[in-house]
Amino acid sequence: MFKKVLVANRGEIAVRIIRACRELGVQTVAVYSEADRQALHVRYADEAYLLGAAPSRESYLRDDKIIDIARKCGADAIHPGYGFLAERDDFAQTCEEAHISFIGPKPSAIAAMGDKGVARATVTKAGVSVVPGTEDVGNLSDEDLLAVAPGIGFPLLIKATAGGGGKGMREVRSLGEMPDLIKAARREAEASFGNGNVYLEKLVEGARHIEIQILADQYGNVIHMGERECSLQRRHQKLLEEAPSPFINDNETLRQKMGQVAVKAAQAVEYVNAGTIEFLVDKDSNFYFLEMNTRLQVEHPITEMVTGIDIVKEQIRIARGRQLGYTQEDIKLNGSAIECRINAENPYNGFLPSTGRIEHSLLPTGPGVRVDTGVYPGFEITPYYDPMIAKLVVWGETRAQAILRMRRALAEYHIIGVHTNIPFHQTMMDSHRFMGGQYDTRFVEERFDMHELDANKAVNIDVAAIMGVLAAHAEAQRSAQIVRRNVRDTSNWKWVGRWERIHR
Amino acid sequence: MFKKVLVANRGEIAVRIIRACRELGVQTVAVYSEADRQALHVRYADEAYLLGAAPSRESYLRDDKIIDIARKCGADAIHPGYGFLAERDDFAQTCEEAHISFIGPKPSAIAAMGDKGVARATVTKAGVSVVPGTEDVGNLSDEDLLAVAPGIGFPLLIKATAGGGGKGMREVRSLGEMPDLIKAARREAEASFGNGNVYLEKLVEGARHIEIQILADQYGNVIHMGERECSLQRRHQKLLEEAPSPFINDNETLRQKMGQVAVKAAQAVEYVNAGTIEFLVDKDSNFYFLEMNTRLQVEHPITEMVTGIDIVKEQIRIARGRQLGYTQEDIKLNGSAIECRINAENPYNGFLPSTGRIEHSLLPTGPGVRVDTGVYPGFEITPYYDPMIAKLVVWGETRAQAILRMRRALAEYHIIGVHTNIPFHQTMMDSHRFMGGQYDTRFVEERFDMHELDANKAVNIDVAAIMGVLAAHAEAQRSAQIVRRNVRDTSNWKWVGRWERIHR
Amino acid sequence: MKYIATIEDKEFTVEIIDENHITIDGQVLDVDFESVSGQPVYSLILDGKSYEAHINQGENGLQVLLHGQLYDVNVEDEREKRLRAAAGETVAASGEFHLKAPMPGLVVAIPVNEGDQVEKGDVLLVLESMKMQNELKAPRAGTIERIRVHAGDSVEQKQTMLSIS
Amino acid sequence: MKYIATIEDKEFTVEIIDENHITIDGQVLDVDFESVSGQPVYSLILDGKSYEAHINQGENGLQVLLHGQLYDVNVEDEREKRLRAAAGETVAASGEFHLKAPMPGLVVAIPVNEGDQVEKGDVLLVLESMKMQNELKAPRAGTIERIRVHAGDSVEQKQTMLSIS
Repeated sequence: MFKKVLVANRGEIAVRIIRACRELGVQTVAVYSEADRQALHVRYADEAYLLGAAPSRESYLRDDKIIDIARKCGADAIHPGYGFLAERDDFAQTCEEAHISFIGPKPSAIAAMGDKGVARATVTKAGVSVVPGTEDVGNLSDEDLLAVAPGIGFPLLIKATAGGGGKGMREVRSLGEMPDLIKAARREAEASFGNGNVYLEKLVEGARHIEIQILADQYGNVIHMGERECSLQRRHQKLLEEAPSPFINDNETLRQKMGQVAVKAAQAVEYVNAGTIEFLVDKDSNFYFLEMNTRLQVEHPITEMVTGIDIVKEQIRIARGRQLGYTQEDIKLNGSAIECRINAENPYNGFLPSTGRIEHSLLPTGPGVRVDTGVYPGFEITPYYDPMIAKLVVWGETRAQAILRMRRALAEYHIIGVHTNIPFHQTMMDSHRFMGGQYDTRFVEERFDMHELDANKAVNIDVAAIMGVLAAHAEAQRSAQIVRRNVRDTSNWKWVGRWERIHR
Repeated sequence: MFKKVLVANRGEIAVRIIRACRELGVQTVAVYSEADRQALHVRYADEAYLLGAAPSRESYLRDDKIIDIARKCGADAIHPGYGFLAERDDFAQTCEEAHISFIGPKPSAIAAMGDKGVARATVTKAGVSVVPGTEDVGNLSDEDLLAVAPGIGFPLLIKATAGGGGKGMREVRSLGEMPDLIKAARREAEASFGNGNVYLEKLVEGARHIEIQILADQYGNVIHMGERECSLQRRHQKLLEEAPSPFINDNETLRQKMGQVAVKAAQAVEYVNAGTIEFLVDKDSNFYFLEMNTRLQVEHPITEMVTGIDIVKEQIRIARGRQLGYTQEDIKLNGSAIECRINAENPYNGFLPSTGRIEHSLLPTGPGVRVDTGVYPGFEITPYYDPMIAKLVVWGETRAQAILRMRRALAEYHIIGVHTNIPFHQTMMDSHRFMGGQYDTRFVEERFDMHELDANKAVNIDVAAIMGVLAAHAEAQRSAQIVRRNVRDTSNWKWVGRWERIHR
Repeated sequence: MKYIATIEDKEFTVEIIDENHITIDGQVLDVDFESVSGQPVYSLILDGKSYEAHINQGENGLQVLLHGQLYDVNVEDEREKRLRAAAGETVAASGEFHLKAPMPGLVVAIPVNEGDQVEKGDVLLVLESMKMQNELKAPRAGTIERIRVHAGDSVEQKQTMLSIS
Repeated sequence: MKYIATIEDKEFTVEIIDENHITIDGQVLDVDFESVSGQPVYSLILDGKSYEAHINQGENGLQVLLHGQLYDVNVEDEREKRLRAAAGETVAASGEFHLKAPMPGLVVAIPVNEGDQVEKGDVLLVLESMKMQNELKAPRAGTIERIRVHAGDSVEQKQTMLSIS
């Protein structure tokens, strides 16, 4: 096994990887920006080295510094997590040249799948269907894009070739609005990936976004681990994922067919390590290759929960040159898992990101609940990074059980100091369409809003009024009390009184 | 299903039961003492009613008040948890008479197994071996006990007939010390259970304490769910449990034999609901019935983790009159689970209980980790109740994986404000005897101490010295700073500086 | 002590009788209300029902987040209410609106110019933060009065970026 | 600033050079030391190695809980050390020992009487707390001087219950 793994990432995923290493008896090295000195990944790692200032370009994207640190501290492998350097073939290449194992696919596979145009061409050649769009590879000019668009037909999507996570993506309904949208997409792509290239893709309406997790070792063994349903998105950012998909459900034929196509796509680029093939699935169960994510996905835990397989540990073993620990026959889906991405954003104010210090938090725990997070009370949420601060994952014997468990976990989860989208997830868990599994990729933006359940709101409106009054009254009392006498702890007027009575 | 369940308990187990109810869509009612107004079970329940003052006798043992509350609020069932009223046949009887389902066995089964003497007689009749001891039922006088002792032979144990959890238990090495020990045992039994009756039992040396979880429905179906290894005890209090037992390990024949005997013992009292048969197992794999716990056990989660079955939900279903959801063939042990009981006590000072306010805590999370707890930052640990504040449970594909995972979870677990026995568990996880599964019920007290691993201590002694100096220095700087200028937050001198630099 | 709580257009009259009793619209209820952990988390036991909410001071009164629902609660005591009534409800849809940065970030674009007429919902400014571009929109129609920042500027939280009159 | 840290019988000389450098027994090391969450939890990065400890003021200096091991660290600066040396190490195994309640509880039994001779390890008092009976033992030999409580008394944390001279 490796002796020492450097984790080239931050936040919950860095913590996740450090945990896997710990549990394999492997030493861990964290790297961090000035804003992350107190981050959990720094606290949990065996070693930690400063990269630079808070902005990613000066820290987590500094591949040169990271390689340098890995060399100096004697790390024999680097895990890139997701985002940052995870899908940079040049970085994987540099690792290889420095004789440091890159825990992920070969540079050639990243390159082939990283440029969405090349990826589409490659898998098409392997006989996999793709969504209609610009097949051309590389840098299309604005004029090219405008010329090609009517042929694909509207609505369509402008997508960043280097993209992912909805960044640099714009939806176009007509040719007229297209020039401005191309500009916006390029600007965002440039800012996010340092590459402003974009391409076009037909927008399949009423589509579901379903992805297949695969694992491949260096000996040509490739298995698929079932699907994840990722249709619940906002601005092309996933918000909530489940495994298995309620759309595929017990259509084992479709599942296996998609799995086999995913394996074929991976084999087309001689893929090694963990990867994900994203498909669009239309109402008639036709499915189209969207893209391959040549890395660990944010939502990998739900697959872990239904298969019982630790994907990150398996990644490390594969990178070490081990054979896959499982065959296709070992993969049995057991029960149902849901992941809610907990973002620091205000669902009542246009989902604007929220920064600040986490003053207090109470994690949901107990049976079937897993929280992956990189934050804790006292930690400062800065504006430099992704707003995702935690992933709340539950498992249940059935989908219904998982939904009920997620409801109770969301109700238990308290985060004070920043706004979070927990109320969004609570509203979603109460939505009849979600419960029925009746949703597609447009659901969140077009047919769901936070006020949908105003009927629910009416139930407790008087309680809300009472709590408002009592809080205002307590505050007034408190102010008065401070004036009257010097109280030790005024945050809790009644409790103090009761506690004193008990101790009399 | 029930509409409303009253949970007649506090702490982590009340929270555990409320969670199960939530996930079944059942309303929950909490009861609480004055010290527990802010306890999690009160916060998480749908309804909450005050019982009385902090001491248990004035609150959680007030069966009359509890029944009264259940009646008034329309609860159709009561879950007693463990401890308090869980093994009081009269309470179960009162529930029955009030037409409130008692989520547990019938009063007759509690009575038969609750008096240890009767229990021994009953199972002996059913052909189950018991540890040699006083077969007599009921109230033995001090004189009787002293007369009978030499026949059993020393060492022996004085145990409370109404007992459990090591309370009212004393070990006797000679007749001379016996009178005082009987007095102490009776005093403790009286205080804990309101019943000072005791009995004697031969102390099997080098023994392991292994128990079998059973489930039984109202239709005569009884299944066993494998064993739990509970030999790691201090003063007859379990500290750490694992499933499966490293002693039984892959001796499937022994496991099934013990399971069948456990089922037989349960059937002997027409047992219904979840229960546990405790056995002493000697070095030659002979096993003796010790007692039956006619309730949910503290350590039930490890069985849940290796079987995938939610025991509390199953309890509720059984009480509702449902058939068992599983047959014996469904019970497959998968992987390995360990539970560490996290107690508010100081392992460096004779394990003295520690009270105070929890100022801060950081829970271990991530794959395969479950924390069941009733406390949170800001909660006050009072001297009125059991010092167990949390259960840290992990699952691993193998026992070795589970140990590695427990190590990382313990290292992640921070509790500030009270002392905890986390360092004890960390030392245990590093102990070679534990890793080898080489331990018996005397291990903790006789062959383990916190200084066993002083070699480990030497590794970081210079780091400890440096941290001590830096903390003292920071404190000195801080004091000086407060004098010099009025700083907003002096708790974090360097961080403040850096944060300001970042924001320039 | 009598208070009037307003949520949207509903009014509730809540009277604090003593530490453990209130009336709401005349009906007497048992209450036990406590803040938890010294945080803006509140536990209420109301006639035996247990509720928990986060309560924060919002711009329009208190924000009560209860069971995944957010309520804007405006609380006034009788005196305040009388004073306001006497002043003739002069809560004007007042003069200027100042667009403040909801978080620290980088101004990416300002698609409006001083003097422009804007409609409610028009994009006023694009702010990049947390790797996302956030479009800040006009809450009402008006004229762009003064733009205080430029594309490329870093802004602090709550910094006023432009105004609408 | 130079400090001397003592753990059991080992002495370490630690000099603070600046915010990011120290020497220990002459060797220079990079340090980055911070308290976390305003709690007595400290994160140290020492020449790239990351450590975390709970540090509390104990009765005999600082208690450093690091990787599941507890270290009693006595820290003195040079001046203190010189003063103590000058005073001739008068850390006497001083007069009385006062048995204080380590937690609130109920005195169950006091198996000694005033004037009794006790040995180290003898049980002085049984205190019930958290449903357990805790035997409090003599830390050294001596004579029971004064018993201030009776069986059945409730005691507060740190209340002196009896003394040994």
